Formats: sequence, structure tokens, C-alpha cells
Amino acid sequence: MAETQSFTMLYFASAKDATQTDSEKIEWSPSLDSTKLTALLVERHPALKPILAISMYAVNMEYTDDPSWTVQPNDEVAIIPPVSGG
Amino acid sequence: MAETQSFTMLYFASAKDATQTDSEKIEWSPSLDSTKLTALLVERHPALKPILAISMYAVNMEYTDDPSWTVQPNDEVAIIPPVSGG
Amino acid sequence: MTSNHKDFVCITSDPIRLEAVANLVHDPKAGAVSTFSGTTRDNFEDKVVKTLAYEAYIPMAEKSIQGLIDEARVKFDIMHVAIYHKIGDCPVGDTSVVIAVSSAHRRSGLEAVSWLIDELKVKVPIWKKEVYSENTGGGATWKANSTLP
Amino acid sequence: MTSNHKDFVCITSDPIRLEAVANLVHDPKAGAVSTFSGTTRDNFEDKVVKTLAYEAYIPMAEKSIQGLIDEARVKFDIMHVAIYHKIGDCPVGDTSVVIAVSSAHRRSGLEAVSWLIDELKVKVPIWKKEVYSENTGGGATWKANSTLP
Repeated sequence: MAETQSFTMLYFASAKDATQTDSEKIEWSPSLDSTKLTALLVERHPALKPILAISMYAVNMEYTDDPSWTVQPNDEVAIIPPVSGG
Repeated sequence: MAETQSFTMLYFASAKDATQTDSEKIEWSPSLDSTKLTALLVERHPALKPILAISMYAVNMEYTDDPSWTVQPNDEVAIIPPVSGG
Repeated sequence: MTSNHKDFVCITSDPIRLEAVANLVHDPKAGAVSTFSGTTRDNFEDKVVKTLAYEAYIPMAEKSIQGLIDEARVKFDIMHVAIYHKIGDCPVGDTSVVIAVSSAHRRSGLEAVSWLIDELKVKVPIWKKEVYSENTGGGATWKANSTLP
Repeated sequence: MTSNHKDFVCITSDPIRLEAVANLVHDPKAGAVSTFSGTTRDNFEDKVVKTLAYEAYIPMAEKSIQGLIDEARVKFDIMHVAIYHKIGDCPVGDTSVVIAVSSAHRRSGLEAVSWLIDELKVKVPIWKKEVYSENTGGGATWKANSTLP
């Protein structure tokens, strides 16, 4: 049962423009904290680099503020560029 | 040309209920300051007394705040009970 | 304070529609429209309000509201202002007053609306009569606004 | 904080009508309905805005707005709250957001509206893209709200 586990990345606004997609499934690996996730995403989508520098992550629809957070299998992780609603 | 000069009194809300009219012309006399006007009105309409105690006068659509004010011929003077718009 | 700022002041016996008043102040240069609507309540302390009626010293009320708008323009950075007040019968739940202000930025518009309704309630010669249900003792009262918001 | 207070949260691609949103919060127990409408502006600095479009992370935006309403109920004495936000194309002059709050007294309603729009603008995952007229250089920008109101 060594089935591959994954998590979902969501891209909005400038992040979507950079990745040219609104979501993708990525193979999960342990100990993926926000620093490592950022490195992984920049490797896949170099155009994300300046956007990630000014964005936040939301995990399962909550902003992350726990520095010890790591991605869990099946998580829905969104890049949240600076918002401009209203 | 000793024609009679007059001024107009306007009554609203509780003042109108007290006088049973919304306006009347009153013969003008000199030196009619707010104290004398109040006495004159109470004499004509005793029911106005408690209302005048809590009301203001407006003269030609402006609240009076000049203590030396006296009624002038042709003035439009209104009793302004406590307001409750909104 | 420029001349292309528009004011709309109306004392009316017709029903007041919020959207119609708000539309008066819309402007493609404005990013914000703030409004306040006063609606008649069905109770006062322990009495049930059956009907309400408003009366105004109409020309002075209009002049007085216009004066408040002029003052608001000095205090707040706002564009257009519309103030409509109903007179005559105003069934429970109906709108008695609408204030709408457009502004380039939201803070000044909301502050102006707040200031205008506070001032209107203490300065403009308009009166409200509440008629109470017979079930709660009947009677009628000319109300007086408290000076507290 | 009683259970008969109603919340209405909607992220929609349909045009938003102020009166329809305000009517949701009307209540014969409320004396006051306060609203804020954000409308799209035709200019940004020296550029002419041709079109605007909003995008949202819809389920998180709805959850986030609901969270703001819950927080507002703790801070302000208010009755019902409705918050509608448009997504998709939003022509210049159109309404992008409406916040409506009913309250027994006007001060708490106006303060809640002011607080809610401030918080929405910095916390809710919604983004606005401005597309500029070719006459002023063209191009398009994803905007970022300043934290200043």
C-alpha cells in the first residue's frame, strides 16, 4: 500500500497568472514546511518567486501563522497574494 | 397711513395641538422681545405655557440666539418644540 | 468645495426608496457610497406603536438640512450628498429618513453620514408623533430626540 | 448574540442591488440600517481604467466574511448583517461590494459597517484586476489594498 499521497495547491490572481493554472496536485513529502514549500513552488514555477515574497499561505482556508506548520497529505494550500477586495 | 402692522406665528406639533391652528397673524407692537412674546402667546393660548417652557423660537427660519431680538413687522416667528426627526 | 458637488434635499410625503437616493450620489469618480436609513420601530419602552406620523416646518427644515450639508463639506472630504426625509404617515418598518454620501475614500463618507444624522436629529425642525395601540394603553405622543446617538 | 440575528454572506457574479441587500437586514425592531457600497472608479493615478474584474477564493472568502461578522457581533450591538461581494467583470461605476447592518441605535450600526469594510479590505481573499485604457498606456494590474482606509 505504498500509494502516493498528495496535496493540492490553489493559485489566484497574480499567482494564477504566473503558473498559468488555478490548481494542481503535488506529491506529498514529509517535513514540508513553508520555507521548503516555497522552494519547491519556485522550482516548478520560477515566475512565482516575486509573488511568494509578498504573499501568505492559507491551509484548508485558514491563514497559517504557526511557524512549525508542515503540509499534511490532502491539504488544500492556497497562495494568497495581497488582497484587493472591497 | 396708520395701517396696522402684523407678524405671523407658526405652530407645529405639540404647539399646533395646543393652539388648534397652524398659524395666525398677530398685531405687531414695538419692543416685543422673547419674554413679552411668550407672555402674549400664553395669554392667547394658555395651553402653550408648558410647551413654550421647552421650545425655541425661530424667526424667519433661523433659530434666535440674540437676547436683544425683538419681533419686527412681517416677521415669521415659529415655535419649535423639541425636534424628533430622523 | 468645488462647484461640481451636488446636493439633494427633499422633504416628501412619498415613500423613500434607498436605492433611488443612493443613485443620486453615485459618481464614477467616487469609490464609496455610504448611507444611513432610519426606519420606524414597532415599540417604545413597553408600548406597541400602531402608527407614526412626521410633521415638518418644511422650508426651514430644507434650509437647515442644506446648512448641515454645507458644514459637512468643510469637515469631511466628500462628493455628493442626498438627504430625504418623509413627512405624513410612516407605517412601522418604513423608512423615515435616508442620508447618502459619496466620497473618493470610505472613511470620510461614513464619518459624514454619522455626523449628518446626529446633527439632523437635534437641529432640523421635524417632529414625530407616535400613536400607541389600545392594547398597551393607547394615546399618542410627540417625541423628542435625546441628544445621545 | 441571540439566535434570531441573521447573517447573509454572498459572493456573486450577478449585479448587486443596494436596496435588495439592505432589505435583507430590515427589521421592525431595528431603528437604523447603515450601508456601505464600494463602486469601481474610472481612474487610478493618471491611468484611465477601462474594465475591472474581481476574483475570489470563494469558499475561504465566504468563511472569512462570516468570521468577520461573528467578530463584529462581539464588538458592536447590531442585529442583522448582509455582505455581498461581486466577482467577475465589474464595469466602471458598478457596485463591487455592499455591507448592510441593522441596529436598534444608529451609532453601533455605522461603526460596525465601518469596521467590517476595513477588515474585509485587508483580510478577505478577493482580488481586483484593473485593465487600463490604451490611451493611457494600457496594461493591467492586480491591485493591492493599502492598509489605510
